[in-house]
Amino acid sequence: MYEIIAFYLFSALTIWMFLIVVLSKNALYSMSALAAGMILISGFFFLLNASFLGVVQIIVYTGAVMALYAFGMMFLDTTQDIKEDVHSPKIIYGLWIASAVLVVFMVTAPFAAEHLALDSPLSDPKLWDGSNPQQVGVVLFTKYLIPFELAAVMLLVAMIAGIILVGKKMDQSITMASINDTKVEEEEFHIKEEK
Amino acid sequence: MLDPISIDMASLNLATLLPMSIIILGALAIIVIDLVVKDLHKSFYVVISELFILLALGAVFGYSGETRGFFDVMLIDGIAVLSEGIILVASALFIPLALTSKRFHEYSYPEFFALFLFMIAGFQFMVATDNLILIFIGLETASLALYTLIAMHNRERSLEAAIKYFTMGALAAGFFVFGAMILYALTGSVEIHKISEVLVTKNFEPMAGVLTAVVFMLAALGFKLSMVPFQTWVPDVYEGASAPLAGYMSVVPKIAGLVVAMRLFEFLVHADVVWVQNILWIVAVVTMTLTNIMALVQESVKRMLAYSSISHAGFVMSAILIGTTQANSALFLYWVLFMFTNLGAFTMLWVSRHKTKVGENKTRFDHPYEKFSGMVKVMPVNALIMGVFMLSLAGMPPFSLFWGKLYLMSSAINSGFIVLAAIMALNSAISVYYYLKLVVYMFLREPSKNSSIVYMKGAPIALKAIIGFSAAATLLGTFMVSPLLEIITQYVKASGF
Amino acid sequence: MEKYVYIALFAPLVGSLFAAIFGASPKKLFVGIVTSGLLFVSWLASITLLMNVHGEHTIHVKMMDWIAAGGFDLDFGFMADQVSIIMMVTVTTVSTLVHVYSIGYMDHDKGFNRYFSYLSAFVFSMMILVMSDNFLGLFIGWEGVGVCSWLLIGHWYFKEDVSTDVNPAISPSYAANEAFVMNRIADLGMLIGIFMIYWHLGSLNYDVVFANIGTLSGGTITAIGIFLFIGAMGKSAQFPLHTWLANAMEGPTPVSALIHAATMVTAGVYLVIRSNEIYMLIPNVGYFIACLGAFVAVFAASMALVNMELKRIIAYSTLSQLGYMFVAAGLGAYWIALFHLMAHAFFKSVLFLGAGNVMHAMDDERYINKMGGLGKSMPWTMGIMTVASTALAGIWPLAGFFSKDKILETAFAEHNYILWVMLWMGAGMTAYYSFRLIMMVFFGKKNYGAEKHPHEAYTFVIIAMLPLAVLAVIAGFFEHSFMHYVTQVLPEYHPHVSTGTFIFLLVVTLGIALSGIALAIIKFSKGNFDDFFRKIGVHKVLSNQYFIPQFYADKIVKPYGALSRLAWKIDMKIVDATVDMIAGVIYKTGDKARWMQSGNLSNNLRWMVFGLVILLLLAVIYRPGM
Amino acid sequence: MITLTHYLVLSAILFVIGLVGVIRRKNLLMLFFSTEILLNAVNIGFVAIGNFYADLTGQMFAFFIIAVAASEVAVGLGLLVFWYKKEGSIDLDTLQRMKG
Amino acid sequence: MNSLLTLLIFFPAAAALFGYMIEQKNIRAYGITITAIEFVLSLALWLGYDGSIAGYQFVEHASIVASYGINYDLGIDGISLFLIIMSTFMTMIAVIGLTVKDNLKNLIISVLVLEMTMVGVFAALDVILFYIFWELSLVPMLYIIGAWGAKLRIYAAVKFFLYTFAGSLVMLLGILYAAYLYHDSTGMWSFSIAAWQAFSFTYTDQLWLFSAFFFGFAIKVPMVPFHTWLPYAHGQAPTIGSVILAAVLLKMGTYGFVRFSLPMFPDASVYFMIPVAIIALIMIVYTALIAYAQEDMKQVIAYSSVSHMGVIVLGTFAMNSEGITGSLFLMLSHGIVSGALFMLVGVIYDRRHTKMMSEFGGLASVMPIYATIFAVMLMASVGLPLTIGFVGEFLSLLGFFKVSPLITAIAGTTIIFGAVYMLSLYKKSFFGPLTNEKNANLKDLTSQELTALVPLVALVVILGVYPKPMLDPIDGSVKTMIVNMDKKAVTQEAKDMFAKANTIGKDK
Repeated sequence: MYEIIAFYLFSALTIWMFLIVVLSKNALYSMSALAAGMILISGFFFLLNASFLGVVQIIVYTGAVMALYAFGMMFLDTTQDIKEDVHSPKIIYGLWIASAVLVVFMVTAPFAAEHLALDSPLSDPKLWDGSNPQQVGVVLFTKYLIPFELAAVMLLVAMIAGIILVGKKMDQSITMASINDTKVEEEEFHIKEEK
Repeated sequence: MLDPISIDMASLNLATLLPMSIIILGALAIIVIDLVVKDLHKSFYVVISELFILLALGAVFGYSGETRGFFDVMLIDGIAVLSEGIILVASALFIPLALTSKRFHEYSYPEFFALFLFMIAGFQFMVATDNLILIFIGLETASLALYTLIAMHNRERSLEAAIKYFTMGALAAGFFVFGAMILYALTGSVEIHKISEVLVTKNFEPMAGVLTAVVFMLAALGFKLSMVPFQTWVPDVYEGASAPLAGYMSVVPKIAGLVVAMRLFEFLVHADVVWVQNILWIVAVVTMTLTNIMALVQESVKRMLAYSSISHAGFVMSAILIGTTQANSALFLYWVLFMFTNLGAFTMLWVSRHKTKVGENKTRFDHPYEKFSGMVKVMPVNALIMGVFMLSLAGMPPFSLFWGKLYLMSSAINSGFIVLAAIMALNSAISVYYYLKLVVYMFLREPSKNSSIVYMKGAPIALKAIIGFSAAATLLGTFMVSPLLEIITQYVKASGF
Repeated sequence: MEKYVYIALFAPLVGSLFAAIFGASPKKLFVGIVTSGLLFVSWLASITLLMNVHGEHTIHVKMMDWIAAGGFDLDFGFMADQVSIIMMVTVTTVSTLVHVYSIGYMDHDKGFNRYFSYLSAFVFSMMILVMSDNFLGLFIGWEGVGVCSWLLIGHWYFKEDVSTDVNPAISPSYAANEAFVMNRIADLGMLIGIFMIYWHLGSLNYDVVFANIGTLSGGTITAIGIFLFIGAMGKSAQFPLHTWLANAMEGPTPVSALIHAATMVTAGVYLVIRSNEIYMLIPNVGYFIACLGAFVAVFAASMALVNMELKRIIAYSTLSQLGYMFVAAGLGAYWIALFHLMAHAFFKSVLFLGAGNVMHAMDDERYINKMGGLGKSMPWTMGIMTVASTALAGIWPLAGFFSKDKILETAFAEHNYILWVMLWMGAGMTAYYSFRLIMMVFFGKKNYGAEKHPHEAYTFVIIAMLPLAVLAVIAGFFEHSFMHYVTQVLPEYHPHVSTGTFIFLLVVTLGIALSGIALAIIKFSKGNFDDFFRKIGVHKVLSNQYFIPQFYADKIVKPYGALSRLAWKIDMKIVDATVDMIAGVIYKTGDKARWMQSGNLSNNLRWMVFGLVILLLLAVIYRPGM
Repeated sequence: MITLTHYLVLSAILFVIGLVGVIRRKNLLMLFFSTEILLNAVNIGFVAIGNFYADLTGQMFAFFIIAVAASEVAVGLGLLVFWYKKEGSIDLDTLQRMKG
Repeated sequence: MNSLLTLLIFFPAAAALFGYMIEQKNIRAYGITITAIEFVLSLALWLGYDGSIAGYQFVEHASIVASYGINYDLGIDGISLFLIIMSTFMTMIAVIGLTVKDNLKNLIISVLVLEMTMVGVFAALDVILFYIFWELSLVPMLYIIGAWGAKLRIYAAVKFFLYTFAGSLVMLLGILYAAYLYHDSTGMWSFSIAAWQAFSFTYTDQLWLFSAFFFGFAIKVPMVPFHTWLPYAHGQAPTIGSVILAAVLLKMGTYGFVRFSLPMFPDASVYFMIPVAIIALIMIVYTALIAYAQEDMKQVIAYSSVSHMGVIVLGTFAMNSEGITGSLFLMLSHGIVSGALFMLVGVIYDRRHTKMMSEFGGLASVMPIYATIFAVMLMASVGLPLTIGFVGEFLSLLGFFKVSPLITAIAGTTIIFGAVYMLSLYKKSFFGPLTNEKNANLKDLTSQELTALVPLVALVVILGVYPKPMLDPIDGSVKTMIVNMDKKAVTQEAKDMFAKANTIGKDK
């Protein structure tokens, strides 16, 4: 029973929050709304007894991501409000059609649900004792080890990217230099030829 | 307390991981070296990464039949090998271009090479698995690296390109995962071979769900493969990126995407889900035609090449639709030949980079047609090579790409897609015009006086070597075709496509 | 004997090539002499053949193979049977003399050597025409003489075009082209005839064709006959393809004498005579030929009545005489046709040559009303021309009498009285206009200024003319030997008329001829008779050649030009424009399609979502096979 | 009783909201927010399905999606800041040097 | 000497490569030498050719794409033999007569490359190989027209390229489809011409394939309404370009008909016989009209060659060896004659830098030799007996007369219209008084021009008088071809038509 209430409550709130994120003019509002939405979503995870994921959600999103955004926003003056008047109604239509069609399709999901393969094998039965984090751990470090490692690489890439892009060295461009003042390059040629 | 899990290493079949791990190792090595030793000359990094790539290439061709590894996450089958081969060769051709005397911002970073290698690894994972999760992560790794590489060129343009690419990429990622979710919902699995099994047993019910999944996947891969209407980023990104990187992008990410598309869609095509066939037909045709026509009106050679590469992608997309062994081999044959020609063409652009811009709207383009006018008088050899590339792209026999076209069209005809073949022919007829436009500028116009052109000047030997290599490959394509076709067909057959 | 055939055939060619060597260089007298000499050789050879060929053993030589493809196999073959020998003799005789004459006539001409080269080339082609043993060989000669006449008419190519009222034949070059094109039209007919012969009989050699022609259906034979005759109409300038002949008078006078009087124009007649086996099987076509001939005889003569141009008058008379020949040939009296052909060749050519002298003397004055009273200054020419005219008028005992009289007799004997009446009137007209010419040129008062000093031509020129004049006188007496000779190959023919009728015809014919002469002499000895025609109002029609040239100019030449310009416009404005339009459309589409690439990121994102939506919609709506 | 369908519908709705954001946002930062929404919407779906099948793959996928989201944020913000330093604006309409 | 054909094809190409090393001022001599050697080689081909053998000779074989049946097959028969010789000969003549000064090296080199492709097209016995050379021939031509042409040269060049390229792509479709059909029934891939000629396609397939090939060939020939690239190409091209274009490139199209359309698709050929003949008629009459309306000498000749190609096409579709042999001979003669005419126009263009007839008049009196040679070529072009022009024209018309007298009669008007436009051209520019004083002291043909032109004149006469040595080998191959066509024809109509077209006298 409480499950139902929780679901509808969470859904309503999440949708509301995300609507704020999408619609509000003020970047601060929408960011805080986003944060709230994230936390609510983690609520769903707990409902779906994916406690580990719920925790991760809270930590990663509301911790890391939001912090990042906050820092980002400190760089940019968010006071400059960008007018988002949709100067062409066709966008609106496209938008509504899009959502409409999508929902329609999801409503076909129930009859999809009936055909869902209930007999499809579980990933590994012997994993079914122990708590969710344990199970996750086991699966993560056996079957999904490769993706996990790759994800690590990905995060490394992201880190490097972040560092490079925001780093000082990017401020004046060597590429442009070579395009604009021919002298630099000419010299370089001469050096080369001497060598 | 749960009992320890014991898995014997043999079953993991770690060999499947070898090429990727070599590449990643190389990347890490570069980073570490950079940490330890400051300001090494870029040539050092170039050589290092080149070597690692070649190592990986060697590792790839230890192929023996279809092997799965690591709890069936890894899948090394023929097309995986082929595509990895293409990816690595293209990269091997690309990297030495960093040895230019021209100053490029990105090459001043050791990280550039690290990121580049990571990107390769990402693509390799993408093609070497049929697990949607791994595909997704591989794709993201590669893309994130690629965005950065583009941005590191560090001009307003390249930054703009990176942002556009990134944002649309994020949306595409959304599509991809949503599609994956639906597939998961329908089949309870994220491994394509399982998915196909389940769907076939359930005889694709509920069709609506399957189609929705296909739609989202198509949208996501369509972005990677620059299918209309998901192609809008391509010209801008290519223009923003440095010329060789653009050439690289026109080859490598696409082959990765193509492989994924093959894995995802062909079982649908084979189970003749008519809808998918028709949609693919439409998408392929529209892509190759529309962008072809847009390419006609470009003033910048670089943008023209961008559009043309989209059109080529549409061309090979039809191979997936046809789905016969011949078609799939044609796809790879086409792409191998395309790789040489297109990389060559873009590199030529870059070799002939200007100081002072020429043409009507001077500020807009780096590579307007005017820049090439009368090139044959200034640098006959360059003009000749560029001309060969253009004619090859146009599908003029006997240059390499003609054979790709020939084989692809014939595969279309052999499986009854006469109309499709006719449209292909029509498109190559149209495309000739814009390729010819450049030839006309190079050979038939008088040189423009004022422009101080520094064509090959100071181009390092490596660069010349690469151009020479791709030129040779393009010129003598005729003799490559037969062996290539042997290998490719064998691999494709082996992996059951 | 073969060698004589080759000599007769190739001597002129040698001469022509020899002259051609000096083609570009200034006048060389020996060129003229050499060519004439070679023609004389050719003449000798012809005579030898004439002496030696009797009865069955005609000479037949195969030189070399020419075209062989599929079933078609043809070689250069030449034959010297009676008919072709007669033609050879005639041709060589006239042309030898004309060559000699030309040496004098072209004395001051820049293109002297060129001229002789052409002239000999013409003779060569003519010889091929008459000696070939198959239709295609004949066609070679046929076209060859056409080209040579084109070259010779256009000999004075540098004259500029003038309007038709100054000179009806706009300019030599124009006349040349007209002649060539008109002949081409006819040649097409002949080609088709040849095609039909080949595809029905599998060969083009005379003997094969004539041997098997009987096996074909009547319709086919008729068609063949008609098409061949169309060819003949062109060469022999029969109505309606006659206009070129009068304009061909733009060429040098000896050319007119040789080509447009004696030889080339009679090729048509020769063709009909040669293929008599065909025409005998189709009498109604023959009858048509006869009718056309008779019509042309009168039609041409009537134009000659009032014309003022010296050479045109003679040209028209040539036309009408050709008409006579066709009547004979059409009625099956082939040997008579041939006989008239020969006789006509002699007197008509000499007549032309005389005219040449006159014009030369009057420094190229062409209108007879600007002459008069030349008799005193050039007696010889007057004498010769008078004789020739008498012969033309058909007065006993000159050549014209025998030949023409036979034709009238034939017409009567065949009970074609209308034809006979026409020919009879024709005879009268002929007599009248010939002597009108004589009178206006040689008698009466001078109509020219004092600046002109007419003088007699060179002696050797006159000497060159004399043999022809003599022949014109005596040729008639060989009638019987001639008949015996040629009827060895040609069908015998004797007009059967009772002696009474014969006498009657004789009288009537002579009568009208004489009266015509008398009329001319009387009327023109005092003043001019042309006013009479003006009175009865036919003068305008006649002097404008029944407005036929005008008709051709307005209704054929002009529209053709207009049509071709129209075609060009179509080609550029429609056919080519369509091609360019297709390209243009594609290009424009591309330009339009660029708005998709607005370069605005959120537009791009919208495009992606849009694409997604479209696909989803398709997934909803479009459900093939379920 | 809350079935899988409810969750799917929810995730669909959230996804649509995300799309709406992507379509209408001109402020790049806020556009990134919307992309986050997209990913989260999918997360819910995955976890729900995984729960339905009693299968951990869903959770795995969701887990990795979170990782991806995080790294995307890093790169995205990097680009954003970089651009802002160059142009002093985060308005998409100023980002239109290349077109056609 | 079994590799003679390979030599013949690749010798010019190799020479072109080495050409880069030649000193600029000697390049012309180099070009002449190479083309002369090439010509002599091709003559060797003639000597080695054995007319008694039916089928292909000098056959060479090597594999290009083994798995897909694409081979390097070369070989000739009587049909292609003389086309090859003609190509090499005309190239040599054109190079001798070359008067271009600027950037001569590139020109010579591209001409040599062009020569390679031309010989290749005629020598190829593999469809793909044929297609390769066929397409490749466009490139040097594009360069020649576009770089040394007149004012509109680029437009002309691009139009020429795109038009023909588009056409041949349709042909490529046809080729692939045919290959598919062949594979379908024999179970193996082959693109060998001989194999396809032996293989009999079903009736409907033949119709499709014929149409596909027809596009490619028709645009090349060019047949109305696909001819509009030609006047531009000729009008703008430099002399050497026009000469080679008219002499050889156009012949590729008609050669294609003889080599592909007829023997591979006999039934379709019979089916399309009359439509094609009607198009040919339109070509003959319509373009002859247009030619008469031209003011530019070169355009007259350009359109006239379309008109003559009409006769060739007509003869080709006569289905009897008279017609086909005739049309093949007409290809040769038209190649020589039109080539010569274009060179002659080039001569006057070099002197006066205009081709407008209105600029001339009375040239005969200043340039007698020029006028004479022009007259000879003119007569050959209007098909005067004893010139080379007559034999082919006569035979072609003769051949088709059996099929349809009416059409032939109309087609025969070519001898009239031809005379009309050619004579009016000659009159306008050579006859009449010397009006334009610019022409007053033009110098007559130089020795160089004479060396180029006199051989042509000689050929025109010699082959006109004695065509047999060429007719025999051609006729031999054509006869065998027709027999094969009759053998593999599937429909009764076709068989009847072959019977009808080849019998003399009453039709059985």
